[in-house]
Amino acid sequence: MTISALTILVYVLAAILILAALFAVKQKDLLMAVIGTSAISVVLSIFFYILQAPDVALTEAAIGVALSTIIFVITIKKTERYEE
Amino acid sequence: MVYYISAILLILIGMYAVLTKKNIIKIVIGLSIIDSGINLLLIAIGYVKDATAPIFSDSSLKASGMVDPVPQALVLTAIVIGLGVTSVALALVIRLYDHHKTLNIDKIRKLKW
Amino acid sequence: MRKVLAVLLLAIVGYYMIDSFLKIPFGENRNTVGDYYLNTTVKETGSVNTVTSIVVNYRGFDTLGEVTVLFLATTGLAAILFENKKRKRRLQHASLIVRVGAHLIYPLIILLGAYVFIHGHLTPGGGFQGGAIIATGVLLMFMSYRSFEVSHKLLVYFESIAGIAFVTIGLSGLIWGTSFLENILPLGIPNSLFSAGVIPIIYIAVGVKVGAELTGLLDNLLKTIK
Amino acid sequence: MSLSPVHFIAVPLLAAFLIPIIGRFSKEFVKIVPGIVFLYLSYVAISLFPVALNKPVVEVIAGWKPPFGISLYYGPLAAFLTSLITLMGFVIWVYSYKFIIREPIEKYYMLFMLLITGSTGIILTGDLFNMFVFLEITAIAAYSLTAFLRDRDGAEAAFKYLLIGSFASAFFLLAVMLIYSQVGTLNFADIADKMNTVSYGTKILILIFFLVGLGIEAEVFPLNGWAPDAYSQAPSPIGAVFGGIVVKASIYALMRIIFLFFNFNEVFHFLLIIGIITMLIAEMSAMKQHQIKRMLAFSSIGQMGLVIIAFSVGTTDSVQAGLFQMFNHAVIKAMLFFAAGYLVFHSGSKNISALDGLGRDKPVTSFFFAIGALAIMGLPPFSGFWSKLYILLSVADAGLIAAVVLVLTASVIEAVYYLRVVSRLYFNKETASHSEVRRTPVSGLVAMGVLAVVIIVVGLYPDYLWHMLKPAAEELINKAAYIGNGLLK
Repeated sequence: MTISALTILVYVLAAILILAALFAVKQKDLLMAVIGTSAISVVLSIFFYILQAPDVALTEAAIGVALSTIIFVITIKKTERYEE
Repeated sequence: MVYYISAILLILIGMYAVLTKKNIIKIVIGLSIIDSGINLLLIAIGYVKDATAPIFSDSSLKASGMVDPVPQALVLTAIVIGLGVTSVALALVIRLYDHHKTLNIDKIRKLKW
Repeated sequence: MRKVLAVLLLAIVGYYMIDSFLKIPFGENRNTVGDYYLNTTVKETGSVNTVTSIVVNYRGFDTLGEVTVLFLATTGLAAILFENKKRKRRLQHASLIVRVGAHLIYPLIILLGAYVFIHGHLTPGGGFQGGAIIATGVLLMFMSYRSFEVSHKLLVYFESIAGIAFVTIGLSGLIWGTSFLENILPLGIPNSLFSAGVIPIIYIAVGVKVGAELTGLLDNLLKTIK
Repeated sequence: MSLSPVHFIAVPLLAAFLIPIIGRFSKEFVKIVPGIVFLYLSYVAISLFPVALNKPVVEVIAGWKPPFGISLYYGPLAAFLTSLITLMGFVIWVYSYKFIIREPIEKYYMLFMLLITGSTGIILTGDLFNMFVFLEITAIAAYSLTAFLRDRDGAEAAFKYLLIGSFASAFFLLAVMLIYSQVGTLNFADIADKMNTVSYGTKILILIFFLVGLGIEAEVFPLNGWAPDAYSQAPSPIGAVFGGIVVKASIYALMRIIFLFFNFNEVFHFLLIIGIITMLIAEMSAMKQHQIKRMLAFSSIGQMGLVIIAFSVGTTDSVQAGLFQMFNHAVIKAMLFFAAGYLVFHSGSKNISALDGLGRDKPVTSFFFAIGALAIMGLPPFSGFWSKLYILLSVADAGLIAAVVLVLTASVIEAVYYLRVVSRLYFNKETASHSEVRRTPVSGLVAMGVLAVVIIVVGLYPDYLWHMLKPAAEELINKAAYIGNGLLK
């Protein structure tokens, strides 16, 4: 199997995805954790594009990256920012 | 294959967060990570190698060389449903914070399981 | 203790998931109902975007349910956060550059959203994506102008009328056709804007509804007192 | 426009979307809308009933033939359950009419209507993913209504429910995904037709995912931790909806999937054991409760265990008995929640100990509670007696004597804790001062009265209903007929 640039990109993105998920779970600062989930959505969106699902990629970008993150941020603003 | 593995890892990380974290916002974050993992898994199942997106924007495209469109339609629905659940969950978080002034589930949980 | 238990449980779940899902061959064409849709979408629905034709037409009932879920989420959120007194949003004034920039971009974002849902049957995207884009546009204005308000009355009307339109289109299929949500309009020429029968109309209704709902949801959240 | 099963979904959705506009003009009219809707749907249900008994109606949506489009399967079983749900919906609406006085009333009725519509959808749909969508509609409405009173415990109960519910929907979706990857279709009949090509190991995994995903809503042990809190913190009419409607829909979904997709002998013992454990643990927990609504919730779980036992025997008689028990439980438990709602309201406390002597102060409400309690225990003149008897007979017929003994034991426990409450109502001296002599509103009394009449009439003439359930039970068991009808062959 020849290794193409795309394959390398996918592996790098997968690593970023898992790291972002771990970051989101481990981070004590909730705002940073939410940025972690937002990063997950960005990577997923790229994945969906690579997997030939542009409709889903667009949805994930609009809903996962933007709206869902914003709702989290507003909630954190209405409550508290740091995990004990 | 890497898609399957990363999707399953996402689901497991999300479940780990839901099961062990004390902070309720963290738990909701965990739920949304589970959702993401499931969506990725479903899209990966529908993928066909060297196929194109299921849109006939060009007359040269053939139906036989396209990825399965059904999982994409399902994921579209699942993403929106996930947003709905997340927003209700966060509304509950705000309500809980109102009453308890804390996000720590140990201090909140008076009701027995 | 709790962590050990969780890891143990997840190890079991993970083992079985990997065991079962890795057996599914990746990137292979398996005979599914998807093939049927791919082969017939242009002929039967007039939509060149197969995902759209599935979402709105073949599995349109799911979409009606999905719109309902979002409707429920907004209603539920409003019920949970219901306060007798509404406060103003308490955000800081954004800087001049942000305000001017937002004002310039805002109409463009709304336009993009509308474009995305009107062209749902031709290009990637559709009602949900378009509606979400519109909501982000409004959010931008919320954040840059403290006094920017969207009329609550207007949102309610948009949301309700779009929802009623969706169900009415469905019922008209039952009246003039044979079944709920059936296409009753001519299919037109594929790949042109006025084609695909009721698909664009439904997607416009969905786009307006989702846009209004998400805007209302954000407005509600932002106005909740701390 | 002729009547068709799709009205069960389309009409309430139309009404729910209309409510915000109506609410701008008249708040009073909003309260009447759900009543009109349920009255109309009851009419649809009753007129379609004979049609479904004759031949199952397969209603295609958007004009696509079954494996490709979504279709609704309206057979005898669905006809029975939708009639039950819409009629119960109407009665619960009557009760809510004066009970819910807290703003936002408009939103309450929207959520209430959609909660019931979601359950109807679960029962009608013939498509796996569509069922997921309806499950989510039901779930989100249920979370919001649990927290509707916006008090501390309500928000906690709702959050707990949401957590467990999200896990459930994740597992359900995983199961849907596995099935789709194996057989490439989402239509129930089509999946059932192709299920024998799936390997044994994968089948087991799918079964486990479904059991986790649906068992949570169906309150199967050990996934029912959310139920007592949600039942007791939600407004009383919603408790009745949970116990009378939502759980029934979930049990239906679980049973439909198990009967259709799996070779029944493989899961028979497993289900029976789950049913027995669920029943025994729930009844024992109910003994220990101090709050009346929590007690009712545990009793509800116990009854569901009984229904699962009946289904797991898998003969026509036992399934028929299980359906009969579902009907009785829906009616009786709704009545108990109605009565408990006003008893709690009058005594000013959720505790059982505060009910002392209420039988003299509030004779009518207490009387209804007593009828409900006697009926659910399975005492002769009431409807609950017959379904329990039929279940015991059918289980004994299958030679499961141990199960019979355990069901009887559970019944004794049940009798003890219900009689304890009834005796407190009538024979204890009044300790707390519930001096505020407010009357139970007419709408509440009418709702309870109607249910009491149903309980007594069915108790006196059980045969009529019993015979009506036979085709429904046969539909659930006969897999080949479902596949044939479902694919329009």
